[in-house]
Amino acid sequence: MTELTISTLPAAPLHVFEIWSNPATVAKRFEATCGFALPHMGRSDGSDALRLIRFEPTVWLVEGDASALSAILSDDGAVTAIGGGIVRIRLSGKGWRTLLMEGGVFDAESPTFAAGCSAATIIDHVNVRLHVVDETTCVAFVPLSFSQGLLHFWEQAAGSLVE
Amino acid sequence: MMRIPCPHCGPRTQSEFIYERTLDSVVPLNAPTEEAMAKLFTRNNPRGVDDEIWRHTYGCRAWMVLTRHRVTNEISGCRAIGPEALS
Amino acid sequence: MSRYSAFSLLRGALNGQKHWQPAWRDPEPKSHYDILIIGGGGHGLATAYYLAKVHGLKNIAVLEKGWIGGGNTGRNTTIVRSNYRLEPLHNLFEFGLKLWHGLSDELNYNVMFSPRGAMFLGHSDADMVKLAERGDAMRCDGIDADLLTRDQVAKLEPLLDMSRDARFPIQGGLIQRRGGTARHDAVAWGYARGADSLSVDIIQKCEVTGYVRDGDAVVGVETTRGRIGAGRVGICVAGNSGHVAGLAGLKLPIESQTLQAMVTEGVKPMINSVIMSQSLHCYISQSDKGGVVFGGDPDNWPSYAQRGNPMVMEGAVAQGLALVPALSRLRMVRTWSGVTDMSFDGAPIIGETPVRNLFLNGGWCYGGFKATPASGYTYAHTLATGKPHALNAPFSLDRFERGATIDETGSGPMPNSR
Amino acid sequence: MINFRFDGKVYTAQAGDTLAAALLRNGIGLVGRSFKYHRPRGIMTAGIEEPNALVTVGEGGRAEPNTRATDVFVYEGLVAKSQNRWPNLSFDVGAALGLAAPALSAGFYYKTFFGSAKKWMFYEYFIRKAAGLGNAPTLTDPDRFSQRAAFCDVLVVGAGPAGMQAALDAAEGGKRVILVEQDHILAPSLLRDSQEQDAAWANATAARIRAAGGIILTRTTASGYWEHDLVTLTQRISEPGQVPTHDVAQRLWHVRAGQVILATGSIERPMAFAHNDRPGVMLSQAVRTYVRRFGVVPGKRVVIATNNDDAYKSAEALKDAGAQIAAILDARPAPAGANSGHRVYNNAVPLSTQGARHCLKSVQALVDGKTMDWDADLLAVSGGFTPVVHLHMQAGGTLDWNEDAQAFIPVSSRQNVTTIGGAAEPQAIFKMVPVSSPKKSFIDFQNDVTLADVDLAWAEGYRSVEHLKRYTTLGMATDQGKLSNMAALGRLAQKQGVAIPEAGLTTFRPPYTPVTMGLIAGAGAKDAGAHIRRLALYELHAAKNPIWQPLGYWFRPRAYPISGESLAQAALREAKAVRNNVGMTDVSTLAKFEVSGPDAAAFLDIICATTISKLAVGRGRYTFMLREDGIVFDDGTVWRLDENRYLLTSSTGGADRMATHISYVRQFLCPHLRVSAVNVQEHYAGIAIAGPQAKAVLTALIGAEPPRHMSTVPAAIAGVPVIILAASYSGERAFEIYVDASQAEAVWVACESEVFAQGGTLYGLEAMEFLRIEKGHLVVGGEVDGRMTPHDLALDKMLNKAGGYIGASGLSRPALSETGRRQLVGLEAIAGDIPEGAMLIPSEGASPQGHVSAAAFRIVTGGSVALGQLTEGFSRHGEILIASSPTRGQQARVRVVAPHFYDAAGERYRD
Repeated sequence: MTELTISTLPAAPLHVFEIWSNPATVAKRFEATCGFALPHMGRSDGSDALRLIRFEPTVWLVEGDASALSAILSDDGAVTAIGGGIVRIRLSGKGWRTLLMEGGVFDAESPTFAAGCSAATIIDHVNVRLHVVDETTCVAFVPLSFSQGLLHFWEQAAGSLVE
Repeated sequence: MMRIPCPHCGPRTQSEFIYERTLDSVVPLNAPTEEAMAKLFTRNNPRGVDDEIWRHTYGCRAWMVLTRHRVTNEISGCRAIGPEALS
Repeated sequence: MSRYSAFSLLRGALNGQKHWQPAWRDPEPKSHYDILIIGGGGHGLATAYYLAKVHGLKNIAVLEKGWIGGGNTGRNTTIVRSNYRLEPLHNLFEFGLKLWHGLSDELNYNVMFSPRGAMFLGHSDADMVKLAERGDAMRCDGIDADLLTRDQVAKLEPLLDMSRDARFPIQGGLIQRRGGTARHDAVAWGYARGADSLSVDIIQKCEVTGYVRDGDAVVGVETTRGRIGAGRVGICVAGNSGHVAGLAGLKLPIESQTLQAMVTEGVKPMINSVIMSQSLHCYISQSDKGGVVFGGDPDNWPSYAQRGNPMVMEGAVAQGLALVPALSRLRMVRTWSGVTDMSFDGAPIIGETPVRNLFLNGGWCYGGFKATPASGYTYAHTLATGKPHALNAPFSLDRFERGATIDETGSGPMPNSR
Repeated sequence: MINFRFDGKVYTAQAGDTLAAALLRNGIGLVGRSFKYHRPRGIMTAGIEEPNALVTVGEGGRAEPNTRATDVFVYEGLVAKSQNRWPNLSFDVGAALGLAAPALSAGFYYKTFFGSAKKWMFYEYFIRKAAGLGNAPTLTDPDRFSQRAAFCDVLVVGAGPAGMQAALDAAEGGKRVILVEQDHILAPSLLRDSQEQDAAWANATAARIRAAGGIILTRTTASGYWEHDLVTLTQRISEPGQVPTHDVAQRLWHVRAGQVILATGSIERPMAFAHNDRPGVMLSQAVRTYVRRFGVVPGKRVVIATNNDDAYKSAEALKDAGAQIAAILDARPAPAGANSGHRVYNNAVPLSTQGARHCLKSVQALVDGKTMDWDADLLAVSGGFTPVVHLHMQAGGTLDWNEDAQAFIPVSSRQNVTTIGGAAEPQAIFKMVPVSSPKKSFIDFQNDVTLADVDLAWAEGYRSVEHLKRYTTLGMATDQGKLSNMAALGRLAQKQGVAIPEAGLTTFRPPYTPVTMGLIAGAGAKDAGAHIRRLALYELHAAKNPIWQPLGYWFRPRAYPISGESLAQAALREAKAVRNNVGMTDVSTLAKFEVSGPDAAAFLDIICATTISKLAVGRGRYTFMLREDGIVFDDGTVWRLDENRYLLTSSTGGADRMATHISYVRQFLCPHLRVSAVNVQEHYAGIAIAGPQAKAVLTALIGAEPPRHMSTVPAAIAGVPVIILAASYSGERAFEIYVDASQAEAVWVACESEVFAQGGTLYGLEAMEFLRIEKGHLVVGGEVDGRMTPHDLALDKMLNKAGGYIGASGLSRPALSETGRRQLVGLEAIAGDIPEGAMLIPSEGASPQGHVSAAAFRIVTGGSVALGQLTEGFSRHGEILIASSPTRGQQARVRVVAPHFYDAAGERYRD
């Protein structure tokens, strides 16, 4: 059986950092304040204290302490809390890429989908956002209302991955 | 299932996208009623190429204009639109 | 036209089936017809038949770009019913259902109309109220509709999943006992043979490529087999409405989408009626050859491709299996697609267009087959008299900008939100 | 040895046998009955094109009808049953139909069975009983089916020598490769014919492909070629009827390939002659496969009929196995087959066969114009080879005509697919024209279609190839014309007087071979793919085991019956509690959007049809939204939380639609606005507390003065930050508490204890309906049915006078303000209870002028009341109508009134 563990992470604050105007100046202000650049599309950056993962062209998902971000945006964007509606499920072990192909449509087995990459897709009718933490670990951000169902789907699929 | 070249995410399977309407049927906010209703209620519906608005709803949530042939499904263009097209 | 009967078959048994004549001629197009119908599907052929039979007109032609019955007529899931909620729709379809009940004898061609019952399942109290409302609207307009209890549904279709903890538990149903199925090819061939016997010219492999104008009026068409003059031209091409009307510079409230259907390998009888659902979008019935016929939602993006898409098909089959789990080990033997002319309120368009002498019959979405006789009859009246019949008057082309739309599902102008 | 059962008897098979090989090994020639005339049918081929040997394999919910015996590998305990015969295979009553065959020509059923539709259903009953082959299982399927995506640079279909070599080159060229093979071994043709490569080569090549990272899937069929090089593969993880090891019976692969290489070979053609459907007539390559691969010799005294060289290899194989070759009938003139060492007859074509007790006895042929006759128990025929072009054609490919091979070969395609091997270069053959009597010369063995049927279709005008197919049902059986299409096309071309390529070709449709329905449905079979959405506070509700009610994909508590109450009793108790004291309910599923930015107010003035921009901070307002055609499609509330931050709520049922609408409007209609609209439907859980004591309860909870009606304040409950919105749906003084869903449990528990302390209760959707109907509040999907304008719903006075909102121009369409529209009314019962959904008719038998959209009763004083739609309803207050429900046999006389039955002036909201 391909080695794989599926675990639900505890709830944690999650925000969206959205820019609607002057992206370049906001990017400069951000880098000056936080010490790393706003990640490109499909990438993530930062540390456990503050990590930004980009799933959309003008919106970054923020893990950690987002209190400094509103000032950086001022009138060019907005920070909004969304953590209550999202469950983070961690997939670790060598089999996570194969598991994500089950009921999926996104090429999670592609070598280009490596550590630091992010992608949003649909798995078993559920809109999930994936973030590759390292070569053997991927975190899925799943809508709360669908999370029990998807967890069950993954646990069942994990049983017959090897065939 | 088509493979749509999302300008932000690269080629992705069509199940992540949802079709909205054709580009020429966008009803501008304060358009005169006659023009607004003509755009809302009529389509060229060609048996060939048209510019269509799709959204990468289950991906990067961005909107895009797809130039697609409705018989062969050949996609000759897919461009992001609006301020969302940031670097 | 040699009459069909059991006796004619016996005569054939004795003479090695030598005495049969062609069911329809294959004439060269004449230079002018009083009325030209573009489109040789069920609706076009029915229109020609009623023009000749009811209105006694002799100089009629049907132009078909491919082979008759090759479009949606040959691609639908063969369901016949009139159980719509809104009055103009159920009155039009009921008129058609009455014609269906006598059609085989009328055409002397067995269209195998089988009133085995068309049933909507209800999966909650809310569903049952919606079904009762639909049934009450029909009954008040003299159309048969009966609520079924859980046990009556289970008796009619023993293979339905009646378990209480099913994802969509079955609470009851609404049945139209006079609804059912018919053999789609036979409808096109029956009307073609009938029309041909009343001297209608059915011209296949003849595609319309443009119109002949005299001022603002249409006086004929250009085709792949030459120019043909006409007093009135009736477009009747369903999924190709946008294209054919476009040749006259018209933009229609129609967008074409693919609608997939599929059939399983033939098995002994297992589905007795037509199974539909108030909450799920799938249609299940079993053909006389034993194949279980399946349909679901259209693909909700524009297409003329007449090709399927696994994503949408898999969704329709999942819904079917949730209702009838016994289908699981049957095998799909073939899947195909029609091009549905989705109108912007879900109702058809049968009437004149802004171009003089040019008329339109289209916008049937995924409900055209059941309307074939009613569509033919009312369009014949409209083409013969220049004015709509009472039944198709509400279905005018200009209703959209006037604001008199007929929206059965209330989902508004976007065709892909149906 | 492996034990299996066929029609109740136990037989043994060897490892690797197909069921067909095992049946032949045990001397079983008769395996089925044809569809129309129930003629006896034997095994004809060794592959997926088998039209005759269809059996039901497996038991209970796992039984698979119409399974090809040639496409199932025997496993211990396999159970197979023959089909379509009563009482048994050798004596089938249905065979009597054969006697009536002369009258039952193609399409006979269109020419008879007239009379009423009811009469047709009488005939149809018997026709349906005779039709169909196997029976569907009635028990539930115990297994699961998995679906998996895959991406590769090169997908190779067919692991023959050509396919394996192509896969090897690609894999060792650094490409991501997938190689699929229908058989359970690789390069099965090597066992039939000794070729340059051998089994050792195949195993070594497979090992090299895997070493280079390539994936090899056996028992896997490429069943469909869709758009943009997407190919669906059906993988048999367990054989039909077999208990799977990990309870997954099959897997459906969705493969997106950079390039597809088809190495699918070709299918041998039968020949058309009288009684060519008799058991004992087989295809030449199939015979060779049974002899060489399975060591089974299907006949002792063999006649071979061919129009090409390939069949001579079968003669060799049979001779080596000890069978006697009575004659080789070679359609080609001498010197074809001259030094083969067998008795060869040139210019020889089979005419007919004789048989007894369902076995072949003798073969008649026309040799140089003379008829000759041989005793034989096996007739092996080779009428040529048809390249497998199905996937190429599904991919939108084009074909060319190869005159030497008398076959269509693939040319080009708009998708990235190429064909190699036997499918691209079929062997040359001699063109034959059937000479036998058309009446008994079968071309579709399963649907019993003869050459005479093709001639009849032509005579009756069904001349396009599509008409021919549908009129005769040729090629519409489970083998989809794999053995019949070319014979039919040849006959049609002969009738049209044109070459075969001009006769036309029917459309190649998925799937290549039939696909299990359960596999197509995948995990969705259990819940129709409609996954239930669970409430954040699900556990707390479940503990009280409420009656659940579906609402879209959510399930929400409908009522919390206690001590044996019925739904109605519980709902009434709950509703009375709200009217007289205090009640609490879960409103988490409402759609919610956090709209922020300097232009947030301007944006909301576009989305909502009421004026938003004049809203002061801390204030809220009811609003509704129009589609672009002016029709009301949703309603909700707007709250100004901060200078540039608003909370917009709308209906649960319309949540996804609203999210798309908001994003579309922002992106296309006002892209310049500095605003963000974030979907926070699931971020906030929502708890509503309503009733005369609601204010007291809330004061205790937040330790401060609760906001006045239609105001909002931030606060904290049980130490958790919350937003309090003073809104009322029930008509009582009420508050909605929004809290981060991950912290909602503590807040719910605190609220619950305070409400219970006050003697209040929980209430569900049913009670909520009673409360809101009495107040005349609208419901999306009820009164807001997608057909009503603001004026029809008496909401037009709230419209933003400045215009500029979505739907403003749509509203100006003339018919929307003509007389005769349906308008919102209240209905009061004079006698009887008003049935929900009933039609409103002025008198018995009249046509409906409206309907009841929602019915309930006055909670405190009783009496049936309802909301509804009525033509010109505003001007008909006081009229008496009948609310009629013929389907439920109920009706009530009602009076038309204003749609407010409780506290019309709204005093109870204010303190």
